[in-house]
Amino acid sequence: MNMLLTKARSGLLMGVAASALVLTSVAAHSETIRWARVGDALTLDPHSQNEGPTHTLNHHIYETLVGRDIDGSLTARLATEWEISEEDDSVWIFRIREGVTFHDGTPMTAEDVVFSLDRARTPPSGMAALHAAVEDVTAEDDHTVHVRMSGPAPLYVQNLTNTFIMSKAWAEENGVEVAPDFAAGEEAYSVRNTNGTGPYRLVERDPEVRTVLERFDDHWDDTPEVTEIIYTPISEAATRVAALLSGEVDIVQDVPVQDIARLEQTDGVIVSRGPENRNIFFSYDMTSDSLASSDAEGNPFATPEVREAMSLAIDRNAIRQVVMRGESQPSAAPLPPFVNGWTEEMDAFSDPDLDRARGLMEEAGYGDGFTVQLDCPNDRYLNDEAICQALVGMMAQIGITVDLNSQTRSLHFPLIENWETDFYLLGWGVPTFDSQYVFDFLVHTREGSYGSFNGSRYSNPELDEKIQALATMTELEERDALIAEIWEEVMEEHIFLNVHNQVLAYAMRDGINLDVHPENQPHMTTITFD
Amino acid sequence: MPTPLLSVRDLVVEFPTRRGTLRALDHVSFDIAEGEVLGMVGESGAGKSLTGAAIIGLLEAPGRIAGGEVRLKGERIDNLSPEKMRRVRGRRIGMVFQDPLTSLNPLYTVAEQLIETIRTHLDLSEKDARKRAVGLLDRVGIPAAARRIDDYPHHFSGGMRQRVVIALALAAEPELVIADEPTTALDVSVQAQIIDVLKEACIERGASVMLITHDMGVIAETADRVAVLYAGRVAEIGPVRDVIQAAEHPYTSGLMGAIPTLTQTADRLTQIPGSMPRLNAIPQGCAFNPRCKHVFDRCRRDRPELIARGGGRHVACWLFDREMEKADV
Amino acid sequence: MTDFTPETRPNIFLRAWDSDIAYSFRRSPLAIVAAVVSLIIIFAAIFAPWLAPHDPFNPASLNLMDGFTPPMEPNAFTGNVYWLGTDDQGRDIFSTILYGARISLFVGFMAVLFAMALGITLGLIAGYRGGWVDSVLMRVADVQLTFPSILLALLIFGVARGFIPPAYREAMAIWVLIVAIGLAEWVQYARVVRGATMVEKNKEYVQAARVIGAHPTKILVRHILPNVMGPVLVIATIGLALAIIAEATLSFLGVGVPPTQPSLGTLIRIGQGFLFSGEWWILLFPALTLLALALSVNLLGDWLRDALNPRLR
Amino acid sequence: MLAFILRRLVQSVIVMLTVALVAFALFRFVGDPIASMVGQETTLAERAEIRQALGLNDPFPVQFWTFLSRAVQGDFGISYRLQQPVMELILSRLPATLELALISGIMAFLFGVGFGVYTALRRGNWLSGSIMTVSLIGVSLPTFLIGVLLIWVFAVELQWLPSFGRGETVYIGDWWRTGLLTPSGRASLILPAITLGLYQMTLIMRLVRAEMLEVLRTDYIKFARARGLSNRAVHFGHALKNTLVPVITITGLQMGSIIAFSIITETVFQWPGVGALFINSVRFVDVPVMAAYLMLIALVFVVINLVVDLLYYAVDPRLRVDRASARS
Repeated sequence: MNMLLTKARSGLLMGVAASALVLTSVAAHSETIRWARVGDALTLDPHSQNEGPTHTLNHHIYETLVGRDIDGSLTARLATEWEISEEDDSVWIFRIREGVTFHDGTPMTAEDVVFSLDRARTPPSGMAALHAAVEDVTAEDDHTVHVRMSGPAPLYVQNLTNTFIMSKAWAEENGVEVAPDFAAGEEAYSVRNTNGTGPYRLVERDPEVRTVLERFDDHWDDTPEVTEIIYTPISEAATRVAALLSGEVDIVQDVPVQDIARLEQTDGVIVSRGPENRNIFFSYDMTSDSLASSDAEGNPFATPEVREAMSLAIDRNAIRQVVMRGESQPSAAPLPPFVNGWTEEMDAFSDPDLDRARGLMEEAGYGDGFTVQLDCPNDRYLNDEAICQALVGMMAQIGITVDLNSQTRSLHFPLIENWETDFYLLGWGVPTFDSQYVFDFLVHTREGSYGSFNGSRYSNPELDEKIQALATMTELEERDALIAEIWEEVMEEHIFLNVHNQVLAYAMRDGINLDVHPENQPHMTTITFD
Repeated sequence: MPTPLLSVRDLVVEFPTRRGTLRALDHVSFDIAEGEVLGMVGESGAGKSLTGAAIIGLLEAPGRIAGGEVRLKGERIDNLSPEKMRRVRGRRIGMVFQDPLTSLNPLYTVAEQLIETIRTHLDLSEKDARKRAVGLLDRVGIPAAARRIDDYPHHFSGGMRQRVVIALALAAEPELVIADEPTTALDVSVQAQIIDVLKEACIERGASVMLITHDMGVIAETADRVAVLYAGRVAEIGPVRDVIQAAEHPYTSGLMGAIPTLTQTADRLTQIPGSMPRLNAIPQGCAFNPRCKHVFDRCRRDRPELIARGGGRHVACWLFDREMEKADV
Repeated sequence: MTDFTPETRPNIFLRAWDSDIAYSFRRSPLAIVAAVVSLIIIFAAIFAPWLAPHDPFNPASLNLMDGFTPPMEPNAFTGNVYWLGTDDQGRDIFSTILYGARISLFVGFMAVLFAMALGITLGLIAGYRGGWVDSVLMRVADVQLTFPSILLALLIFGVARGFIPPAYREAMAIWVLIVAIGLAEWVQYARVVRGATMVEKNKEYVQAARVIGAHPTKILVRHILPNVMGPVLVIATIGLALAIIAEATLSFLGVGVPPTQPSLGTLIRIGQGFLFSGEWWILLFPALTLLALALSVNLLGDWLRDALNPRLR
Repeated sequence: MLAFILRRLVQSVIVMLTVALVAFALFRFVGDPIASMVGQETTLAERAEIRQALGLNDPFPVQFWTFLSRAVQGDFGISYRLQQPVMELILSRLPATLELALISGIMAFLFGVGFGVYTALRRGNWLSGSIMTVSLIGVSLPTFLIGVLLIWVFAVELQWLPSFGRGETVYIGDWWRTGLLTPSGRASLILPAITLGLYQMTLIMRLVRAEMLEVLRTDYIKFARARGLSNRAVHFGHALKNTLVPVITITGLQMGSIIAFSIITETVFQWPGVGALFINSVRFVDVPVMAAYLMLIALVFVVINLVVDLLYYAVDPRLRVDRASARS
């Protein structure tokens, strides 16, 4: 039994065509795409991990009921129509596409959808949180599925863009009826083997080395131009860019911002860029009596004047200009423009006003400044460490001496989770494209499933009530008004010191057309060649 | 007079250093006849070993021969190309070093080292070379040679190792063997045996020996003639018996005085005051003049050449310059 | 011991100048160049606060808009000119190199001192005591020698992070580095010292001192230590270069000094990101400085090794 | 001999246990694996549940015992990150690292010995002086920078060699995947092998030179010359062989640092070996992989030590009689 590859072999046998040789020049209309990004998908199991790169790769093998288009709107994939039941506003009805087959040739039915949604919402599935409000899922007929929610859930369909549909029979056959468990102690079959309905079939899977996909000819949708995908993670930024420059890969997904301009000027390389659904902000402990890492009397961050002074001291345009090399969208609002609830005026910010900021510091009783530690990840967001460094300089202008503690993500995020940081950097994407997602995790008081990334310890029962109300409101206009109300309060309080929205850039061989996907999930099916 | 086997004439060896050039051997001349054992004595630093090294062409850098010549059977060997000189070493001149413990490569068996040497110089098959090697070991008195030949050096005692070294020096039937203090590092109990082995093995093969030592006792028992070196110069040279019994050079007599013999009592042990000058501080004139009891003006001015005294004796001392005597009187 | 010092003691400098070491030094142009280069860098590092035109470690003095200024060209926004340009934070590269070299050298020197102190102590103990103490210590040294030093440093760093409260981490980072690098390098010293101790302890004068009842520590320090200073010095020289490079490597692996106070290694790690983007000066100048420093220290070590080895003179 | 090997094995077990204990104790400080394992939507309660299920809340001795009792059966658990059995993961990556380490080790040894011998025999000439100085560059720049510079020159500017990966690989037997049998595999190996081997080469070269100079001054070399042996025989038959005895030991022990530096080389060149696996695991706090990797390192140490000792034994006849006195 060969666990490593899905390919048969004996004795001494050639591996599949490797990342082609440097020396061979690439034909302009090659249909193979060699695609590199910083990290690999963690697993090929469709429900195990709720993580960007994992979803991105899986989107080529598996499909979801609804998809997310480049402009953020929903598209029909395996569901052709979806609506809230007229009889019961807590039931979602999905019409399942007919004539869809899995890669093993079996047809996809409502049974498979029910099975997949159940699997996705059952721990240890990583997707469970997105389906927490689901009561049960039933197949009404071969191509209709009902999802009953615990109450009205007008936005539930937004949560489905990364929930993949798998074959029930295949899962049962291979003993993967539930998502793989970290603690299980053995590998699940679905981690390195797949059976989806997607446009590509898995040919070879060597985690963190290379993954090869080939076009699935019985796919229901338009035939994509790309016939083969060779996916290679390259963790070092310089090496990744070098691989593109030397012609060893065709598309590089995680392009360091400083290299964008240079790549654009390079013959044979083009860069495609666009806004990402992710904003970067600082936040701080607003409620503790004193700060662990500060010499200040009391908690300066609890003083509104200090928070305002900080927002006046940060020079977002300079960060964009220098740190991000122009590749970001400075904004005061902690949510990307794609998201429901975003308004232009939230985004607006004034130029830094150091005099006023110093005045406010004086007013707050911190005229002589104070020291505090800033916790920052150094391997999570675009130039995260450099952004923090820049902030250190800007805060120094108003007397705040910031000690920078930058470290790897696995050390950084627990600080927020455990309330061990006074001042931190965080990036937040909004996969549901709705403000409620931001409120739930970042604004609501930490309790139950709420507020897990609320590192500011902000707690406002009045606001909490409003946030909870959002979940079940079906009247969209009313709901939007409430969202605006909440935002006004949040912005007023300066809970977040937002920096910018990230801009994504994909660099590729000239002749390839690929647009940036706001969730950083490029689909090779959308590639066209000149 | 027949051509001597080895003839050294006016040999000068110099070491350039940052404080000027040091002359370690200064016009050293002597001969060794065929079948003869020449003893070479002197204090450490007098240039005994250096003479040996210069003859065999193994002066260590930056030392170099700066003058004079060395002839082996009338043929100059001091200016041979390195490759030609290499073929002289081992083949025509064998060498035995002081310390048998470090003279043998610890990583090779005795057989390997012997056969390697034999086959370097003689056109023999591996098998014949081995046979010869066993014979050699047997000859130098190693019991059960055929068996022990495959042992490593560390399996042998010091005395045994020196026998192996002698066998190695004799492996290619050299005409001359230079033995540089072959017994100094050994137990007193085996010293005499080693000297016997060396002498007998050489005589048997008709090889001449240049025996370097500071031990006059060994010289007295072994050598035919003796050369006394002082500060890189030959002080006196002559038949052993004559030199020992009637040393002419004041240094030699001092040196002889340092040998205790049965007939001498302790109070007659004469010590030479002072010590040999360092090479960078050799006085003008006779090198021995600051220590000499008989020193006079000329000794401080001119360097004495070797003066023939008849009976094969030579001495470098103004006391024996007849003209001088006349002039001075 | 002092009885043997020569009666003549005129000018100590004259005697030093006349010594064999000094002579061999004067005769080696490479050693002279290396010494001059290292001295310049060390001097510049020590006096960085006075020599550097800017204080790159003071965030308040930085203007982000000065970032990415090419060498000797005015900045597009601010018009400021910097000799060697600026980095991504608007720090003057020249000043940052001086300050960075200061940190690198500090880490290097302290790590070497730490390794030296540990290695010499353990080596003396192992060599002098012998027996099981020796066996255990040398076994540990064996393990240490094979266990990859970077890995060790990485783990020590991880542990320290766990033990040190977050508020002190930034300040402690440099000391953790020193301990981590030092711990990885002590074995060499221990081996040399142990060997020498085993030889020396049986010599008559040490035995004599022991008989008079001199305290072992005194014997070790007065009699044995001076004999091993030569080789120890050689190891230390090369160890210094090694420590500076190790610090750079750890920085690449994401552990090291905070980026607001970069060492040479951190500067190179940062500059490496700009290799393809055209800002060559951010990488080039720190890398050249590190190369010059490490190379000249290594060359000095080489020369010292040959000069102190009497048999090679 | 048997007693020696037995003693060594016992020592090895102790070393492995110590490494396991130390390594395991250290992991608790590397970070929180849960943060990397779950999505941002996961609630705190769910995180706590996973932590409990993974046994991360157990007392340290319990965790260690569980780890150890499984490890002796070759079961290192499942990678938190890649959800594959750790043993299988490491075995699949090991050939890449071993090939890289082996090739760069051989390169370092050959060039190191060659240059070392040359510079020792030609002490003072300009070429050996240059070799000595230039080789120092290998230890005067951090490995990662050398790697990146090599990529820049040979992959991007000249386009002679690949910048990343192993190229085409073929299987030998069931699991050994080699890049040595394909042209692209060999081409891919060159830059990483140089990067990894440069440092070792410099060390070996200096060691060989120093040892050779010592050996050339010994009596047995003088005596070998006096016997009229050719320079070739003296230099290579006698001097080199004696030089190599200590060199082999130290080179062998240095294999450990080859593996350590392979962490960096593999990261720079995206070489799919255990070093890159380890670094990724550290970033992700993938404790099972980290533990297994360190055990592997310890095992490599133990094996290398044993091999070096045996080699020493084979090369130096003196040890065959009396090991104890020779090991000072």
